[in-house]
Amino acid sequence: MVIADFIPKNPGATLGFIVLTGIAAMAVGLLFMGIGRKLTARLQRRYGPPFWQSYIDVIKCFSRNSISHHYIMDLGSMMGLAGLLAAAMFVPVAGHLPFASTGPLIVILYLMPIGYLGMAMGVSASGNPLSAIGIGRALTLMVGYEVPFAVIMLSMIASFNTTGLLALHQIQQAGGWNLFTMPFGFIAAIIALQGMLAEKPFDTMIAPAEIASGPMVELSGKFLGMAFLQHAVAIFIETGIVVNLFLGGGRTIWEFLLKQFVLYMFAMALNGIYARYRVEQATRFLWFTAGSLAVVQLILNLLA
Amino acid sequence: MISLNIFSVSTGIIGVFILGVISLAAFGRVRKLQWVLFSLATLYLLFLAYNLYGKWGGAPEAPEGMIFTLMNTHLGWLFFAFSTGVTFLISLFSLSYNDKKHATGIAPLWTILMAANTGIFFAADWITFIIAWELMGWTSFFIISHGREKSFQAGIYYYALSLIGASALLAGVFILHSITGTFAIRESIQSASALWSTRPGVLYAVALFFCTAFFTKSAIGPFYMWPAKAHAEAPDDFSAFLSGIMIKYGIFGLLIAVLPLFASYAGPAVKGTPIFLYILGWVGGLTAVLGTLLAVRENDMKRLMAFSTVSNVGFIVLALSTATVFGLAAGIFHTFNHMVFKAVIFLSMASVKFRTGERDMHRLGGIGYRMPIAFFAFLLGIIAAAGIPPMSGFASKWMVFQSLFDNKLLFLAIPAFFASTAAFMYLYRGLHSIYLGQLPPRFANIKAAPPVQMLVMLVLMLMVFAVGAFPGIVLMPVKAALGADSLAADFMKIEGITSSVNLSVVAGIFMFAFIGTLVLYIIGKPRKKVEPLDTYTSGEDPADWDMTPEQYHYAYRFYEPFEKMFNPILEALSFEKWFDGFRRHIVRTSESFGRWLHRPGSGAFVLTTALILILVMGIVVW
Amino acid sequence: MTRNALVERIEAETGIESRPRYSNQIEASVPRERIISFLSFLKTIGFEHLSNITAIDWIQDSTMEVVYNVWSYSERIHITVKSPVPRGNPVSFTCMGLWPQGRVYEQELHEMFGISFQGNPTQGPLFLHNWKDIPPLRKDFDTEEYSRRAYGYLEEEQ
Amino acid sequence: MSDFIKVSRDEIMDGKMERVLDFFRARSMWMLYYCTGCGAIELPPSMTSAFDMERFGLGPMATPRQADILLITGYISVKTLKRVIRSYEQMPDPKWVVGFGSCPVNGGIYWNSYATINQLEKYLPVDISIAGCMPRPQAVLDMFQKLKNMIQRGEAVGYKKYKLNYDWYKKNQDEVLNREEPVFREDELFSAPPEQISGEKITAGGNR
Repeated sequence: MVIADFIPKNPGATLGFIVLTGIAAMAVGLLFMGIGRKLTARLQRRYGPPFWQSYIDVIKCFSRNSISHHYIMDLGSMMGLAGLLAAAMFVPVAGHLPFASTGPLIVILYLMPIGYLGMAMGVSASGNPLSAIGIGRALTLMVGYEVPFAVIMLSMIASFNTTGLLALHQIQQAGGWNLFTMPFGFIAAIIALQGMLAEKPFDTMIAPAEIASGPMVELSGKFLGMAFLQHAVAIFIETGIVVNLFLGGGRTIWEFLLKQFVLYMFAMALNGIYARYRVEQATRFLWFTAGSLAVVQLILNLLA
Repeated sequence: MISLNIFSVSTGIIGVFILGVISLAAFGRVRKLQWVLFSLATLYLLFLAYNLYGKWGGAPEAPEGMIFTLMNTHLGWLFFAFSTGVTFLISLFSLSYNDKKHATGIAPLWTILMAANTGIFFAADWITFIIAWELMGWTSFFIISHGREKSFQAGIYYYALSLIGASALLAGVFILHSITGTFAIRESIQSASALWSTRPGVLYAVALFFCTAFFTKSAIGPFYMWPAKAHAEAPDDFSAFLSGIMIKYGIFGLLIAVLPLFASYAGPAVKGTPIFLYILGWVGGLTAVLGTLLAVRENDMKRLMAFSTVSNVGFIVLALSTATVFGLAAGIFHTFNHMVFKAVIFLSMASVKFRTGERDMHRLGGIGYRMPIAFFAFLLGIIAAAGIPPMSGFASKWMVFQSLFDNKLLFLAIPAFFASTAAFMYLYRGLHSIYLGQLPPRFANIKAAPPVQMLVMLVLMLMVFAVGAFPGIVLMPVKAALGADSLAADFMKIEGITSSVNLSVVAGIFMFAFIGTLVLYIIGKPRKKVEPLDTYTSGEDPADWDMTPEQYHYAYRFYEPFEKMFNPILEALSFEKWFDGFRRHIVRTSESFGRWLHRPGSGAFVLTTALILILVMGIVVW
Repeated sequence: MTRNALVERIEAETGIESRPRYSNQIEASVPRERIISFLSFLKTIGFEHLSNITAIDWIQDSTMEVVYNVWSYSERIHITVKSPVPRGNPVSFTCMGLWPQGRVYEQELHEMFGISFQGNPTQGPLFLHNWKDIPPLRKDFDTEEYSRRAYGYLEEEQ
Repeated sequence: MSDFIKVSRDEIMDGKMERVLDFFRARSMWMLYYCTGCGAIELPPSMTSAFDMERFGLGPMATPRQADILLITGYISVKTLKRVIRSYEQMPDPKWVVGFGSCPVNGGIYWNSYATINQLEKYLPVDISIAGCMPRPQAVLDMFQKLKNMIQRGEAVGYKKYKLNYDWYKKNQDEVLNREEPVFREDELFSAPPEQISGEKITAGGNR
């Protein structure tokens, strides 16, 4: 009986859906990346690459030989992508999920770190100090944006008494968007999202001119491709979370993707116009500005 | 009526105690034999636990005419079984760890400590509890200061705090007895809980004393700093026991004594949680944050993990402070998980120290290339400690958060989130600085860990992963021990009010995704292995600059920006100076007393006065 | 103090005749034995900045000139002190005691001209990579021939 | 002394299967350029809004591990050559070298300098070169178009030539980088008549 509910009703379809979700997450993220590059180019008065450039880049990366310093590096890269893909399985897309789950937010927030931990393990096995510095900055920044995001989740609990993204999606489909009912939380979420996506002004972990693209300094060929895919899936997950939390989740898949797209374009526009924070400045900003906004939202929700 | 049955608890305690004394007295020369005896003792206790299962409560078995009473409660049995099991694995590890070079003579004392361990978990009255507690205290003191000067300083520090705790416990117990008239643990607590309305002041005192006692033992709140000293200076294999099991005695004490008192408090409440419990929760949360911040600053790997232990204990207290069934289950679940994953972390570090003899992380590096099993043990350990699926820590941390959400203690969850996210920082630092990065040439040809150590680590890794995928393995017994049928948790699935998670599905999805990435990895073009120093250096050849791997290993002051942010705060609120002063005071008084005793004649004086006193008392009694 | 006054003062106090050259420049020629004392004297009268040290190879009369360019902020006057050293034994004295930055200039001169400065501890290679020939800035070094031999062109087309 | 193994391009070109991947390689060329010479000054204009290089999928990369193209922008001194070779050998295959400006082709205005090499082809397999001092951004983009076509047709096989003739290249590199004996013999040197120094006492540091 216990094993029975572990095995889904029709395994074939569930398996297909899981694979489909994984591929879709990567594809959507790469598409967004391409269009984002186009947008950045237009902001800089350039023509910009075609929007399918990211696909070409990833395929090219996988078509090149690669170097590795130790098998731990390979293992870490694989762990990195796997963690993000696993997290993507729990994000409800317009209420659809590859298998029966509630879209538990805490599980997603704790499945993504295994991706980052894996990537960190891989790049620090490469033995380059620059990559270790980049990972150190990334983890510091992570403490910065996880705290406001957690507070936003708490305010959701305060209002709706659930952390399931699916339930939040249904609630917003019935009532209005949370964007209008909890604006401070939304602003905090936008700031935290900028930090999650590691776009400017929070891209101190990459810093190509400073620490030679930080964690990716030793990544070549397919490892770089996996890093690209990881970033793509991260875009999908993080924008998806915010859409499910604040933008009503969307009735159809296309509406959902559109909302994700708008969020990511906004992030890229900010990325195009801002300079880079130092890591402790970024962390302070995330705590004090975004965090205080989120706490205000939490207090409001508790009083309401 | 003392039962001569070999499966009875009292036989266990006394037998193990006598065994320890014998091995201490007789086999001082043959240390291997002492360790074998210790392993046999733990094995016997494990056997005892197996036999005691199901024989709950009943008449407290008491030797004839003695006030020592023992009772086999379900909860105590659970703690006893888990601690003994983990200790058995550690003892196997110690068998191979204590070779010619690393031998320490702590085995018999540790055996006696196991007797004390049994006593603490099976005591039915406060006298037995206190005696076992004291036995635990001084044996562990002697083990921590195992004949090394530095360790001796740490041991004195630890013992000073234990003195505070023990005396506070004694005082609390006597007050409790004076108001309830019984020494039996359950009855006294129950009857005391009824007195909140009539005699609150006395209960405040009792609760304060108990909290002091158990906080000192578990390094909660202002007593956060002794693990960093004691765990770091203790023998490496004992550190695993110290950090995994001994620090949980305070948790057990909170469970049996303090929580019932606080939960029955009828005064003001925060969202239905009695005010004292709420304060306890904040103490736990702040302890978690404090331990995390201090761990991020550490450069000594054992001190770092000791502070991580402090942070985890804070989590446990946070969960217990809700005093709901879910919260208690979460706390106990996290206690057992922490036993296992902290044991595996410390044992992995012990085998690294066994091979390298280094404790400073910036002097290590790249050890994982030479000792893969130790590396993977540490990796799984920190994944669990960070509370990341699919390892065991996630299930219990998820339950901790859920217990807070369910009671709407939302502000309490903020420090918890901060601590559990910042935990990634120091855990990753340990992974990078010890096991990854550049391998120093002087460690270029160290061997992998000995097979027995590897075996123990593998078993513990398996436990960590199995509990992560199937939390029911631990959660079911906990549920049974609490008699909590309302706890909606089965073998794979845990359901809180605000959310529910099926951890087997999470683990399965992760495995499936890993297979998918493996496919991607295989279809990619082949990879070429290069030398560790062949990295991007802007075209410079490190050899031209006489760059050695040690210099090239980025490990020292790893999180300098973060430290700069928090240093002022941490300097501001440091209890350490005060406690250092306390330790010095104790040392001075005891030394002066000792000097007075050693003065010729004074000993005789003491002896005669004692004799006269006994005479007088005898006459009076007669 | 004007340029001519400086010239006179220098001659009066050291007995070394110096010629005014351009509007704000003085040129003096000092024998190798007195160069350090002369430079220290210049520093005392306000020439506190050593702009650079270079050298000239007069191959016909087989001497090399070490040229110190010193600048005075107070007088806004630039003095060029030339001290000839024989080509056969190009040895002079270091001015590190007066200007610490002289160390690098002297090291460069040692590498490029083969002039060694007594008292300067760092006389190793500075710019050239694995140099085995005579110092390249000497007049008798045929750089075109060197380039042809060392980095010659490929004969045939790959 | 190992001779250069002459192979026709068709012998070492990839098979048909690789041609599919070459399509993607040609459309996403990431370049690594150290500012070895003045040529690097022509790259910012070709990247920024006037001639937008990124629209062909070209982009600068931070490290050799990530880059496909090694740009040699301008003259190469001997010291630079060492770094360039190390960077080239750190790049994973397939990789291409671009000689940028006249100096990598034949030394340029430094043709008779004792410090800069003359012909890059002796030390690294150059796939394509641009003449000019400096080449304008139009020329740069034109070069990248030609390189793109070469890669797409699988004709840019410099890295295979390097593998094939590694010891030949290595010999040339060693001639420059680790020379054992001087280039000029003693009797070739025109030296001034040695002049006897009067034996004055030289005290270290002179008279301060």
